[in-house]
Amino acid sequence: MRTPLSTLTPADRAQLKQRMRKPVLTFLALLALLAVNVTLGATLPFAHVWAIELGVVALMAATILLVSMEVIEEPPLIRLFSGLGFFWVCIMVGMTLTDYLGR
Amino acid sequence: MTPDHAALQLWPVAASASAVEADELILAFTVLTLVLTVPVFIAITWFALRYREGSEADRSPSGIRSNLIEISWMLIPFLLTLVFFVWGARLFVDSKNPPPDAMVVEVIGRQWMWKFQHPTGQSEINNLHLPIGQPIKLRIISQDVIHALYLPAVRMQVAALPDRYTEMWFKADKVGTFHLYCSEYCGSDHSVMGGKLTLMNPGDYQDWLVHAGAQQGVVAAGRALYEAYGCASCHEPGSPVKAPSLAGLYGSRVALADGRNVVADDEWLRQKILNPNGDKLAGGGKQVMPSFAGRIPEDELNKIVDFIKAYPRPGQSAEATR
Amino acid sequence: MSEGLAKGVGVARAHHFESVAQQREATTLGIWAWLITELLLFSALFLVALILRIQHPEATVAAARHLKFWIGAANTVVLICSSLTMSMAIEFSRMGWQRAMVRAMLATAALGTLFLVLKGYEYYADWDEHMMPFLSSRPFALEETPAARLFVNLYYVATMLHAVHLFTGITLLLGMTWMAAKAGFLSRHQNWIEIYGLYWHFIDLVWILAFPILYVVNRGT
Amino acid sequence: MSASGTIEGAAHREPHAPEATIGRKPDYLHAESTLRSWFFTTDHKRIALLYLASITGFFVIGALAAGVVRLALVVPNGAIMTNDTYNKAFTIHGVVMVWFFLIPSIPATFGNFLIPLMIGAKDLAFPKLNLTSWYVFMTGALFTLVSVVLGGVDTGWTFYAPLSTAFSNTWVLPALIGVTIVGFSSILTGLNFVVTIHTMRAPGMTWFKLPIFVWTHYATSLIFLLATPVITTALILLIAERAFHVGVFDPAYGGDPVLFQHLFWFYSHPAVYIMVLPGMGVISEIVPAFARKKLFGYRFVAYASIGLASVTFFVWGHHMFINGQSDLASLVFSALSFAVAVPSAVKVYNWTATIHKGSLRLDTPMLYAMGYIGLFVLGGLTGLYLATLAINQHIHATYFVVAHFHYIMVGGTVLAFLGGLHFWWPKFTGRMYSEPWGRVSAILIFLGFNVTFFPQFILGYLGMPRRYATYPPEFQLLNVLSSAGATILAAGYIFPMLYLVYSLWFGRKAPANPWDAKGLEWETSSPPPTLNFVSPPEVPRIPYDYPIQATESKDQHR
Repeated sequence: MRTPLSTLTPADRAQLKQRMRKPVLTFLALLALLAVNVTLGATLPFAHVWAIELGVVALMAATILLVSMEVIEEPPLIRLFSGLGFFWVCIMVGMTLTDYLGR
Repeated sequence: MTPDHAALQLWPVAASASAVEADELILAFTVLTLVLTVPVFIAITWFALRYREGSEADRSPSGIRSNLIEISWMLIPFLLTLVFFVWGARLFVDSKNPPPDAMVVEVIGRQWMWKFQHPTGQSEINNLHLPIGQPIKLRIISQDVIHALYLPAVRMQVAALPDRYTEMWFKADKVGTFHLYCSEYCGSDHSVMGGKLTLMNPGDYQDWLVHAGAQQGVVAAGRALYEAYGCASCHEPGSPVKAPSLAGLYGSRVALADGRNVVADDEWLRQKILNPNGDKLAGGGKQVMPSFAGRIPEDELNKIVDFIKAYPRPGQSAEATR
Repeated sequence: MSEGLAKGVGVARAHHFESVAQQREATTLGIWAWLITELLLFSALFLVALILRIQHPEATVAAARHLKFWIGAANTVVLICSSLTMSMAIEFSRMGWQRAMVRAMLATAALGTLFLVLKGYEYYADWDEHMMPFLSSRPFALEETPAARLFVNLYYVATMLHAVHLFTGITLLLGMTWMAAKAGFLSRHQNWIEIYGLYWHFIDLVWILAFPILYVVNRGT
Repeated sequence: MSASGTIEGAAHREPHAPEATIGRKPDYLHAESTLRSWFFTTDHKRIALLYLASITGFFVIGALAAGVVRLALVVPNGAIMTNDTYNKAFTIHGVVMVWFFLIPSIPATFGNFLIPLMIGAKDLAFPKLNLTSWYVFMTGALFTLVSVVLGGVDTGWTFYAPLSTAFSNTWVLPALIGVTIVGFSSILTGLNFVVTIHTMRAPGMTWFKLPIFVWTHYATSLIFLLATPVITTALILLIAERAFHVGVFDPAYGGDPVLFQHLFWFYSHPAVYIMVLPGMGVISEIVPAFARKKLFGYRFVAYASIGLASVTFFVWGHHMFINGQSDLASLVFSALSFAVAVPSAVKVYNWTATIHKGSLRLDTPMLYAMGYIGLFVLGGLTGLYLATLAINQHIHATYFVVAHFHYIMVGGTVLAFLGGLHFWWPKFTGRMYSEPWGRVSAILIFLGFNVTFFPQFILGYLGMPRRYATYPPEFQLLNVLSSAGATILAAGYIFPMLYLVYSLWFGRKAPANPWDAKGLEWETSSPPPTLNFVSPPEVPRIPYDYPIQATESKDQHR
């Protein structure tokens, strides 16, 4: 319909800026977090660096879920479902580890 | 439940103190089961008769607060059964902690045979002889798939895993012959992967180690191997493949396809098992036997040859090889 | 979600729903239910990776250090970019800017394809360096640590499963772009874009998890 | 289609079709009658019948395999068939019965048909997805049948590595692929149910007005969603293992075969509740209807369904006590397994309390329901024997296990399936079945079942391992008894197949509510119209609004 930027009215520009703010900020945050992880992975500065790396991953995953996938704006039911899978992964991993860490 | 008596028994023989404890546990649990189920069965039947449509019965509300009932029938059976968790767990923990002085028997499972090696070096196939009155620890491993060694007389079974050792221990207190099974499904001949567990007085066990275990056992072990490696399924009379019978083969002259005549001695039998395609037999039969090179360890090959040596000609008594 | 929609943008009600709101709620819940299954599907593989690390720490580290760390990192950047373009497509769809939306969708598909191309190159480089232990005819570079084979093979199963999801996603996206370019699409099927966007973001999320689990955390001892 | 045209067409083809009433739209069975209208239908009721026909076919295949197994075990020495034939027979029996009958049995047929009716919706949320899931099911079934036709599989339905990956010489791959594909069908069905129950309820149909049947199907669907993907992964790894020697389950490369068992049972234990929960739903509908009494403890029964579906994810390790998992894991899994007793007891005692002071009619569905309660109690409690560590060491992998899970699967699920089939048969088909024949076969099945499987408890405690083609001769008597029971059971299965099919053409026409039962599915005609209700149904004040109501605390009436 009306894509070339030059043809946009000031109102359109304002709307575009307002609408694109969140995706772009999310994008930058994800890139920054990835940069941290890649740096840590490439340099291996200290032992047990994996704990920090997994923490960063958790942040990235939370960003995508809550912001990109807009879980934060969804009704409670959807929020419940978005968390349900992760909870069940914890059950699976936790109960399996009772075997592997107990051997 | 001795294999010698084919009659059905109503309760399996318990050959150890822990087996008796397991029996007590299951009997007590059965009492609880009856306590919990019989009222339900009676109630359903009684209600079905009493409250049939059209029957004169008091159907006025009983006025019982249902939350109380609900919570009581949620919790009471649960707590009662938890007693059995604790009881079972205690016996389980005992069964996982062998005393340090236990006699160690090595157990190797393989499709489809068990090999048992006694601490003094003697080994036997499928059958296991053990002394009573002494803790015995079985160290179990598998060479191929997952098996499980199951000794019903001591109420125990443990998986034989291919990648690591598992253990089972018990202290038998009853002399007799009992079943020994594989209880983890392991392929074609799963159901014949087993034999007899013979529990003996310590003196008899020592005797057995010296005499039967070392001497007569070789031929019996060879026969077990002959069956376990599948030789029997083709070479026994009446098998569908109609492979040449091995009865009386040892020491006889064998006509070969190239016109030669050889004596079936130890070395020739060994070579023929390892490389069946060599020395084709006369008579035009098709050679279908697979090579066993690399599949049979040397000591077991010797036992099979020993067995073939002792395999009688048709007409002779077969007792010698049993 | 339905808030902030421009005029003329919306959803046509299917016959068995009572209202558009019900239909939207059902489709959103439906895709989330599907994403739960996707999460568990991949998590089981991640669990296997964890068990391998516990059982064979040295071999797993050796295998992980042999993976193409920088290609994996580059691919993560590519997918984060595609997440951005997908988010933009969703916003454009809500604004009713159909052409911009179609372009953002095409960009997303292009980035997804770039990921697959890079992945293909990575597989080629792995092959070249004898890092394909499942090929029985080809010797394995880490033959001296046999258990490394397990982790490397698990890497192939996990990345191929992810690639299949991405490939399916690109195919669906292109099909939907073709339909979305037609007039009137946004007034009937705007929620398709939202639903699809959730799927795409989630496939990104799976990679965001897979990259560190396969390439990064196992580098350290 | 033109409505009048199809009615005439249907009448020409099928002389016994119900006459079209003037002004009334044709029901879903007669709305269209082309093959195309069946194989491309999106009507949940027609898809349910597609499933019903397919799973009946698989039940027959599985039952024939069971017959082969029972035949072989008449003699102890394996003289009737080779060990390999026996192994293939029990594997086919297990694979077909578990994945192609039990798991889809009640959800994909009754659930598909009834959930929209019970909640007052026109269809499931995703009708096309529903049809897709049937095609996915049939595709998976095709692969499995190919493996059977080519020569069978001998790994057991559990597919334990490394037997299935490195040692079996049978057609394992097509069977694995088939089972993997069928998983997707389960997932799609579960997804559809979850979304439908959440979003498609009629106005006023709140959660605590839903029939327990819907609650149990909701719980089942959650298990479909949360458990099935894990076995998909496990099977994908197994396929990769067999085809490419990936190694993660292969000890030859340092892999761990026990890990496969963990992934397998993470799904397959909850799968038991996929089979059991829908049956509990069926019983919870039948019992109040034939006792003319409100279901006792409605809220507790509803919560117990969700409780069972959750607890079941914490107990899978009780299948692996002797399989080399750590002692810690065994203790934890054993303790948690006892928690399953709580929600199970809630169900059983509440059904019994519902019968108390009711006004009972012992028609066929009620006979099945009462049989179910008795057999499920026995099956459930013997499950606790197996969860007790010290007992498990003796009876693990014996016939005790076989008896236990047949009490749950056959005594539970199959009886509930047959009870539900008779209960809703008038609704499905618009015809009544023959009540005397129904009662006779219900009693035959109950007797035949017990004669078949009770001796197996004894065999198991005496120490007869399962999956044995040959066995020590002292066990022959009990095995012959069991095989004799199986023939009675088979007769009990054959009767319904005959009289139910007969009723399709010659049965009495069913009224909308032949049992005078409550629930929205009885508010519409039998069989229902294509969009289920002619006018929007009125949601009742309370669920199970039967004439007799016990005094319960107030919160349960709401």
